[in-house]
Amino acid sequence: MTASTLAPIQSALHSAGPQAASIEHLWWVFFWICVVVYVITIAFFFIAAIRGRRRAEAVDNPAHDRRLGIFVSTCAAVTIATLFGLLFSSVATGNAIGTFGKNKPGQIEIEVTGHQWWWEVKYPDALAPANQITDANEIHIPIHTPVLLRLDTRDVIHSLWIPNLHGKRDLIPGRVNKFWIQADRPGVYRGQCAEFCGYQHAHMALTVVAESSADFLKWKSHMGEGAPTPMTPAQLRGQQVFLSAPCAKCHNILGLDAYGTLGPDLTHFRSRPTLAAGQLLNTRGNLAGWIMNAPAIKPGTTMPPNQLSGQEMSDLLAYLETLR
Amino acid sequence: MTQRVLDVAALTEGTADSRSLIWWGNLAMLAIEGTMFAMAMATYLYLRSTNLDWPPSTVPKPDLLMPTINTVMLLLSCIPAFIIDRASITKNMLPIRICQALSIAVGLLFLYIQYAVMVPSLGYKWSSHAYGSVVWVIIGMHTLHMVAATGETALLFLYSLFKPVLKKHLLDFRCTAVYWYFVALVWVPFYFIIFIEPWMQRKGS
Amino acid sequence: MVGATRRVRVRPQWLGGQAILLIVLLCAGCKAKTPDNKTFPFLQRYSANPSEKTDLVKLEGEDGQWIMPAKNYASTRFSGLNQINTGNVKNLKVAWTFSTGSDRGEEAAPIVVNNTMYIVTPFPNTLYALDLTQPGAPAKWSYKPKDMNNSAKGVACCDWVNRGCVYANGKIFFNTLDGKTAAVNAQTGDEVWVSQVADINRGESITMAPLVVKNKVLVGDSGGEFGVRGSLTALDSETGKQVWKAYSTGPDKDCLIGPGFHPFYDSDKGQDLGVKTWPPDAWKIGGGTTWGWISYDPALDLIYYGTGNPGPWNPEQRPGDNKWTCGMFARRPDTGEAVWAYQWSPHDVYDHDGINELLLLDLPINGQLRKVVVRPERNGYVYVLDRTTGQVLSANPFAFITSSTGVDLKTGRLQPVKEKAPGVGRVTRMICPPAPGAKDWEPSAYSPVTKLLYIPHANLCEDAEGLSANYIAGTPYVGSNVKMYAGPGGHRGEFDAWDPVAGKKIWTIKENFPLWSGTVATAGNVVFYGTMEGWFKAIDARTGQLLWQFKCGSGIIGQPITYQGPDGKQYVSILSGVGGWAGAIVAGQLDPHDGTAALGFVNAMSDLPQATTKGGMLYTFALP
Amino acid sequence: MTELAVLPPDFAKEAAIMEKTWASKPGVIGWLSETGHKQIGLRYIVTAFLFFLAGGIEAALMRIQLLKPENHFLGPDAYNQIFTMHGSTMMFLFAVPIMEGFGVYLVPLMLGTHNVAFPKLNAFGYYIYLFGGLFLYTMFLLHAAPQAGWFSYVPLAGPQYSPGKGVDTWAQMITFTEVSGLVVAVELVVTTFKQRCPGMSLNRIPLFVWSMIVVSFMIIFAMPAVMIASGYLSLDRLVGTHLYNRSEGGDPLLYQHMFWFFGHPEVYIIFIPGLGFVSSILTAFTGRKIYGYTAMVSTLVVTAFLGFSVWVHHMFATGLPQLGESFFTAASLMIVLPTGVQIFCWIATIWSGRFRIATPVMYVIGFFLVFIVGGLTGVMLASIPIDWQVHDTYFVVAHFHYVLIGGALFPLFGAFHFWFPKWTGRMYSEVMGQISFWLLLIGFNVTFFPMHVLGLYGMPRRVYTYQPGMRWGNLNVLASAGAVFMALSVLTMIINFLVSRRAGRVAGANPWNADTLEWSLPSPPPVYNYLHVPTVSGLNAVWDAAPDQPYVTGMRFDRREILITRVLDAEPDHTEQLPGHSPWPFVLSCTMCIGLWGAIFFAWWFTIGAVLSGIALIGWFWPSDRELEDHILREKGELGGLELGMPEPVREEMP
Amino acid sequence: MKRSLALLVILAVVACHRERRPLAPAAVDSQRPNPLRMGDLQPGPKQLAATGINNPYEGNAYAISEGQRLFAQYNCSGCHFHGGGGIGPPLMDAEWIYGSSPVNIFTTISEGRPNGMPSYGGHIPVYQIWQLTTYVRALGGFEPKGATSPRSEEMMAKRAEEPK
Repeated sequence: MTASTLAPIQSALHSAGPQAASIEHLWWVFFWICVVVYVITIAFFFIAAIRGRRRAEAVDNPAHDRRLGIFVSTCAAVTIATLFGLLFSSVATGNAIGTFGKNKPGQIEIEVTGHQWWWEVKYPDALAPANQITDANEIHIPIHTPVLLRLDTRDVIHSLWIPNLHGKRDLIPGRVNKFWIQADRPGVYRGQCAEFCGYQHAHMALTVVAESSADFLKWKSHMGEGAPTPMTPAQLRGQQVFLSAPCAKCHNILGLDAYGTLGPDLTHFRSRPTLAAGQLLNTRGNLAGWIMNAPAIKPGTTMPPNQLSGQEMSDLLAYLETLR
Repeated sequence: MTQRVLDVAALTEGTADSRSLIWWGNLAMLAIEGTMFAMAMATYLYLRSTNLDWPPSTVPKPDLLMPTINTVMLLLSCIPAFIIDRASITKNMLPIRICQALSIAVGLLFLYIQYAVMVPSLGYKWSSHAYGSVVWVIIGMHTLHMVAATGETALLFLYSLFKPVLKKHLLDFRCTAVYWYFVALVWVPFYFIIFIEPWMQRKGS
Repeated sequence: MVGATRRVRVRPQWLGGQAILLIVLLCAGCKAKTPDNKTFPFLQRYSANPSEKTDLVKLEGEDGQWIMPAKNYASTRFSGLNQINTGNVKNLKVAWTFSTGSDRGEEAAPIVVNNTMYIVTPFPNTLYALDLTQPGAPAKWSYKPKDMNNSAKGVACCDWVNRGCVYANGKIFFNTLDGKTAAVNAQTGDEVWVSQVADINRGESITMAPLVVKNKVLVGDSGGEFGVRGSLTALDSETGKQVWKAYSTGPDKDCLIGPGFHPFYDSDKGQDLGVKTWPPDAWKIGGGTTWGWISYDPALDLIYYGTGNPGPWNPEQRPGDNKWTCGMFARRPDTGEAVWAYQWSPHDVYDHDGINELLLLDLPINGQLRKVVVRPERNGYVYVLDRTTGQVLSANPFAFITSSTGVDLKTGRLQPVKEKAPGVGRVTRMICPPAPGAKDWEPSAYSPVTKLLYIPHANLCEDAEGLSANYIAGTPYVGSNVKMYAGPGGHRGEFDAWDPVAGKKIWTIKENFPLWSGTVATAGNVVFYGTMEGWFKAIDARTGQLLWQFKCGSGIIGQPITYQGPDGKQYVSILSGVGGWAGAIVAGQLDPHDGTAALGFVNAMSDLPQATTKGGMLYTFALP
Repeated sequence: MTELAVLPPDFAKEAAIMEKTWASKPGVIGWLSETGHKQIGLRYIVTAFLFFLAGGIEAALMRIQLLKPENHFLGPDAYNQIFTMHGSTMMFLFAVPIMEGFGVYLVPLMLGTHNVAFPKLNAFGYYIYLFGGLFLYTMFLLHAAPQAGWFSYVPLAGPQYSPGKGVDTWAQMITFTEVSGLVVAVELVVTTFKQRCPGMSLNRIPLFVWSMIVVSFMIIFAMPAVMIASGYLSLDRLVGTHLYNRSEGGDPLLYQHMFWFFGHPEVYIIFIPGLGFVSSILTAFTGRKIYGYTAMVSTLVVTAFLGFSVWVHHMFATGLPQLGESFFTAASLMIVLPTGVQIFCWIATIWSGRFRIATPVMYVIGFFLVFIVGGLTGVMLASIPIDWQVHDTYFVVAHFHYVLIGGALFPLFGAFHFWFPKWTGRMYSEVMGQISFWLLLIGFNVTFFPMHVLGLYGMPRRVYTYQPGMRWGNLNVLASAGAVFMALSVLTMIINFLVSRRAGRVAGANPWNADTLEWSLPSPPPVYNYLHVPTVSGLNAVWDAAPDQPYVTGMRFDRREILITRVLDAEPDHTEQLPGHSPWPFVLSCTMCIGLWGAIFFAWWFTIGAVLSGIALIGWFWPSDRELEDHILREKGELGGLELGMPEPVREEMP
Repeated sequence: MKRSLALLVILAVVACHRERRPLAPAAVDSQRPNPLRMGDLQPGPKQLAATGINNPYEGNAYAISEGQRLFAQYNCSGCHFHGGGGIGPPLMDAEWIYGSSPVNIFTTISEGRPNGMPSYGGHIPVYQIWQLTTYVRALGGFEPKGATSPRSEEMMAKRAEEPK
């Protein structure tokens, strides 16, 4: 029923790109230093406690305090040194990540727009706007290529987080945040909204498909094509159902008289692995259930329940099957 | 066994000067309110920095005459406040009463000019844009303080007319005077924000 | 769509036969003084090419008649009549009036042909023929288009207006709001044919006055706020059948762009720019409607018309130049083939429809007489283009502009101010000119006597914010919140006299309300226009001095005309009846509490209901 | 210094007069007119603890919901309300007020004075806090709870995305609790600076009092920020201002800046009193003064200063300019240093002290084990790149629970046990105390340690559910299991206290042989605290007291007279009379409720409430005739000291 | 005591209704009501209104907010703007061409009206029409003020000096 089996790894400790890798590296540096600090401090504490337990009388004289003073100042000095070390490594990593991607060739620009509760993904083309590609809840990127994400939102603050590739960056109304990612290993990575954004904050996921440049270009040119013309009578009837039912009020299908902008673009949506922003596997059964009564699956969603007869539903599904 | 004691019977009871509790409480309250005004100021500066068009180009250049008169008048009202402050130490009631009456008059006149002349001619409301919001918030906050300062002075004035004036009341006079300084001085930066800035080179144009 | 006609006899008691009428008409025609063409050299261009001098060309040149809203193919709105002049205009009196029975905006120009005046009312677009030979000009007949679709009112962005009818070949042609073009027998009021051109279920409607060129009725559509795909249709004037249809967006073959297409600027050259300059499929709902004015140059055999705004208003949904919206085409009237095109505002972000009137003049530019087209454009510039090539010769601002810094004459491109572009989720303030532009559809006039262009226009600015627009066929597709208000100075209207050669303003009259009425210039050196309070004014064409004014029953947003009556006297007519986009607050009884109402115009017009009330009435004036 | 040849007289008569002077009044009105600091302090503590239990129940509900993936126990609507209530309750209705309660209760005792500086204000603060909390919970029960999270980010909390009255309620609750926090801060500052007993110069102030001073100053400068932030939110929601509306020129980030300018110091406001508890407990249980008193005090002050310069590290993911961010990283890292120095000083103290073990100390051990983990994860969060990964994930949830539970709750529970005998006069059950400690320690770590891993494995916070196959299931089960232990721990502690309050061993004045002044009083302390204002001659007042430590005489017993001393050296300066019972604080808080709650529904209620509050304030300040006469007589010098048969004291300067 | 309890119950009922958030409306949870009579005049004795269906979301803050969203997304605002009208009539004044009762407004949205109002019935779900109805009623000032929000995250449409 759910996207369990296909759910890819979503973890900050399984980096697949240079940024996530350097953060992961930094994290382990911090982790081990902190472990050492913790162990030493607690050891001091327990040694002190055991010594204190054994004492019959508290020691409180200037000479003793001077020795304690040496202990405390040494510890403080070591702390300062450690902190400076950490600060340096952190700032160095931050700078490396921050300047990443600038002046590198082969950049790709993607606009990611947050909606309650799904992601709109656009591949704009400033020179030839006709080549713009619109997708939803998945980002395809070629590997070894810096990708510039422009993050914007249509409603509340969201936060894009693909832990295997990078940390998170907020999508804030009225300001477009720029954000570089890069994948070095082909694969499918899961991302999720990380800023509380309302009822379905829990179900606002997306997948990142990192693939070779050739595959990416193939995908891109496929996405640029309009939806295929329906062939069978059922598909044709389904197309009519799509146009006359509420569907076309919100959804866009290239090549069809449906230009809705409220919901995800459906031109090739059957090629996406999941439905409902990562909540459901993109299977025919799930799709039928989703169309029938989306709010029951995802309370608060803007996708309304639809009252379709069995025939209409099967026709519609037959048509939607073609949108690959 | 002997017991040593510290006898304090000779100490005075109560004081009208800065050693008293109320004086300190008053200062702490001013610190809090000063922080709030600072936050309002910070809001203004922050929004100024994030807006390309500030004040919005639809904001008319305000009329300066009455607001300036009002501001100068408010600043001058620190003089009676100062006289109240000083005269309270010696409990010289005549100047206190005169200056209190003066302060009340200035307070009421300031509020009148503010709301009968200045606010109606602003040309925007709190709901017009964020600039309007922040200006109205500032004016509103200051008005609350002005009302409080005037009301407090009026209350003390009336009270002292009918009831005996004690040391604790002298302290109240002084604290009110300090509060008056605060309310008057805190208006100055806001005067510059609201009335002078739109006349300067606008951001974004 | 030709159906049975239904003639409505307004005066069943009418006794005289048609023959009598004809005689009277002929006599009147004889009496009519035709102006001496030598006085007005620009009119001689037709004589230069006598083969082109069709019946219509002859008629449009006659100053006693007024056969098309723009007066002539060159759209000068200049009448050679000079009975009414600066000296006697102060004596002007109402000669007769006629109620249209409509309470919506009267934007139409009456036309006068053969001693009959024809007026089209707003929806339901009744056509009245008024007999000018009778005292008080009683109605001869009226024609009510059948099966008018009431729902069309739901797709008319800016009141249910109609901008007039046109006469040709014994027929009156006009468009109806629900997307039809009707041809009616000018004599009898019998329906000749009705042709469905636009589909309201796609948000299309028609408000413009058609133009007949070489037996083709040119019809443009409205609906730039409804995500329509704009087009210009040529119908056969005899049958109503479509001859050609040129879309404003889409592939070259839909735009009738072929090998004969030679735009002047490089940015307009290339294949299928109507597709490539749009995001995928966006051109299909991209606007570029053609609801404005068409001009025709018989010598060059080119028609000129402008295209409207790209849809939606929110520019972020349509990156690219959005060709061929907010521009103009020069086309061959026979085939519709495009000869050149130019975009006033590539990637328009303010709804600056490029549909205003195009005045075809021959002007000395840099000492050389050139065939130009003069266009006071919504974006605030008076353009002078070479009408043979499409080259911009000059573009000078006639209004207060913050949205652009000028027009680069090298590339022909408008230089927009980035900070003033409205974005989604951000209110941009002080955008001047606003959505209706420095000057909307209300046409200007050119007097060859004074060599000045008379531009009625608005002085407004706006705050605007983009919103993401959702397309549902038949519903608005705008994506913008707008609030307009008066521009610098606080007055909302201006009437300018403009020297198109020097490119500068000669004088200006300030008006309280935006000017939404057209204007007419006469050889008597009088210029007429109306205001939204209802004042109909006569101005000295040279000095701008107010010579005479009359307060009409309702605000004026119509187009004045002047003609010679059968009695040989010069008359001036104007339809009063407030409405349109600017007057929607009165016509639609809108609520001024909502500043964004009527696309933001209500914010600027909240005091209009106190200044005028609605009701359509035709006023005709004459000297006593 | 006069040496009296005889033992002090029997003070029974004076005590009786004092009892009468300071006594609470009977009846409901008497209860509502109460202005005694111990009463009010206890009310704070009990009320805050009840809110803590409510917050705990909410936490338990969340843990049940997260027990398994795609659970349908709570829907998103209920879950969002509950986690918002949990966070708001714990931060605003529990953590800060309970620390303030301790401050109100203990500070005057530790300073050797009779009451706080402004007793009526103190009572007012309590009612306004109580009403704020009750209002929030009333609305919760009416299904109108806020559901935008405890930090209510706009625009989600704005008028468009949070319809209904929930967020208005939240914002108003903030105003109420912050007003309460501010008045407590003001009176604690003034009390500490002006009412210390003679001899308690600045360098002899107990560390707990220092921590409360530092906290009070932080409150004075931090809480106005959140009041402004929530006030703007209210205005945006109620009257249509645009302060956070990006399209009209406002900025959602403005809210975040102002909220965190308060929000980060808030964390220190919560755990700095905890540090004070630790110092108090460790002093008692090591039998020596805290090593490095000056260092301890100065690090507290430094922490307070640094606390105001790190707010941006809550906003690293918003995409601010890099250079600025680096500064905040540095500041956030450097804040570790003062806290670290304190920890080292404590270790040094234990090292050289005679370390005794009892439940309070166990909690201090728990504090060390837990809080240091929180501090170190805080170091990680200060690093921008790491923060990008773990911000707003369960890692952060784990981090701040380690900091707040470790830094505040463990010391607080220690403090409960430590001062329990002082409040009740009886000892708690040591066995039960130990059991509840171990349950808490184990339960806490089982609950929250896995959350670190969950965060790193990609689980964002505030999700009402998660999907199977995300590898989060088992760890969530573990976390939920740990919550059971924590619940049991709190239950054990409550039972322990309820039973021991009646049946515990009688404790005596100073069961721990602790050092601060309150331990010189009987348990529980009399209503007037000190019959004679004491004097001190060292940092550890009780330990350093001479057998014949002087006390202050010459003050009145029949009036609520207190001794005002000088700020630095605590020399006696003058005396002042404190007001007694007054119903006006209660009345004023009621009128403020009318104004501020009413404003949520109808703007004019604000004006009505303001006018009523003005009337209440006049009533508040209007002196009674008796008070007036008293003053007049005293000023004329006609009212002498009471003739109580005391030996005629001689004025003597303090050494 | 009893009185305060009763007060609390009333409060609860009022507030609960305002704050109810039907996040998952059942697919068939509301039916389309019969249209109301458009005029007041009836031949013969007056019959009672036939419809038994009331607006399920009357006074509900969430429904008003959802209605506001839908009002923009289904392009109602394209004609009616923020209630001031334009292509369609204003929705914030006292004049209601086709009646202002919830069922009237529901019918207007669902069945359309002859002068240009499109019929949304069948194109959008019934519960959304009710949400729109509630929002439109709020624009007209018929819904309790406590349930409506004073602004959205967009340009302020209303002028502050006007209470509407």
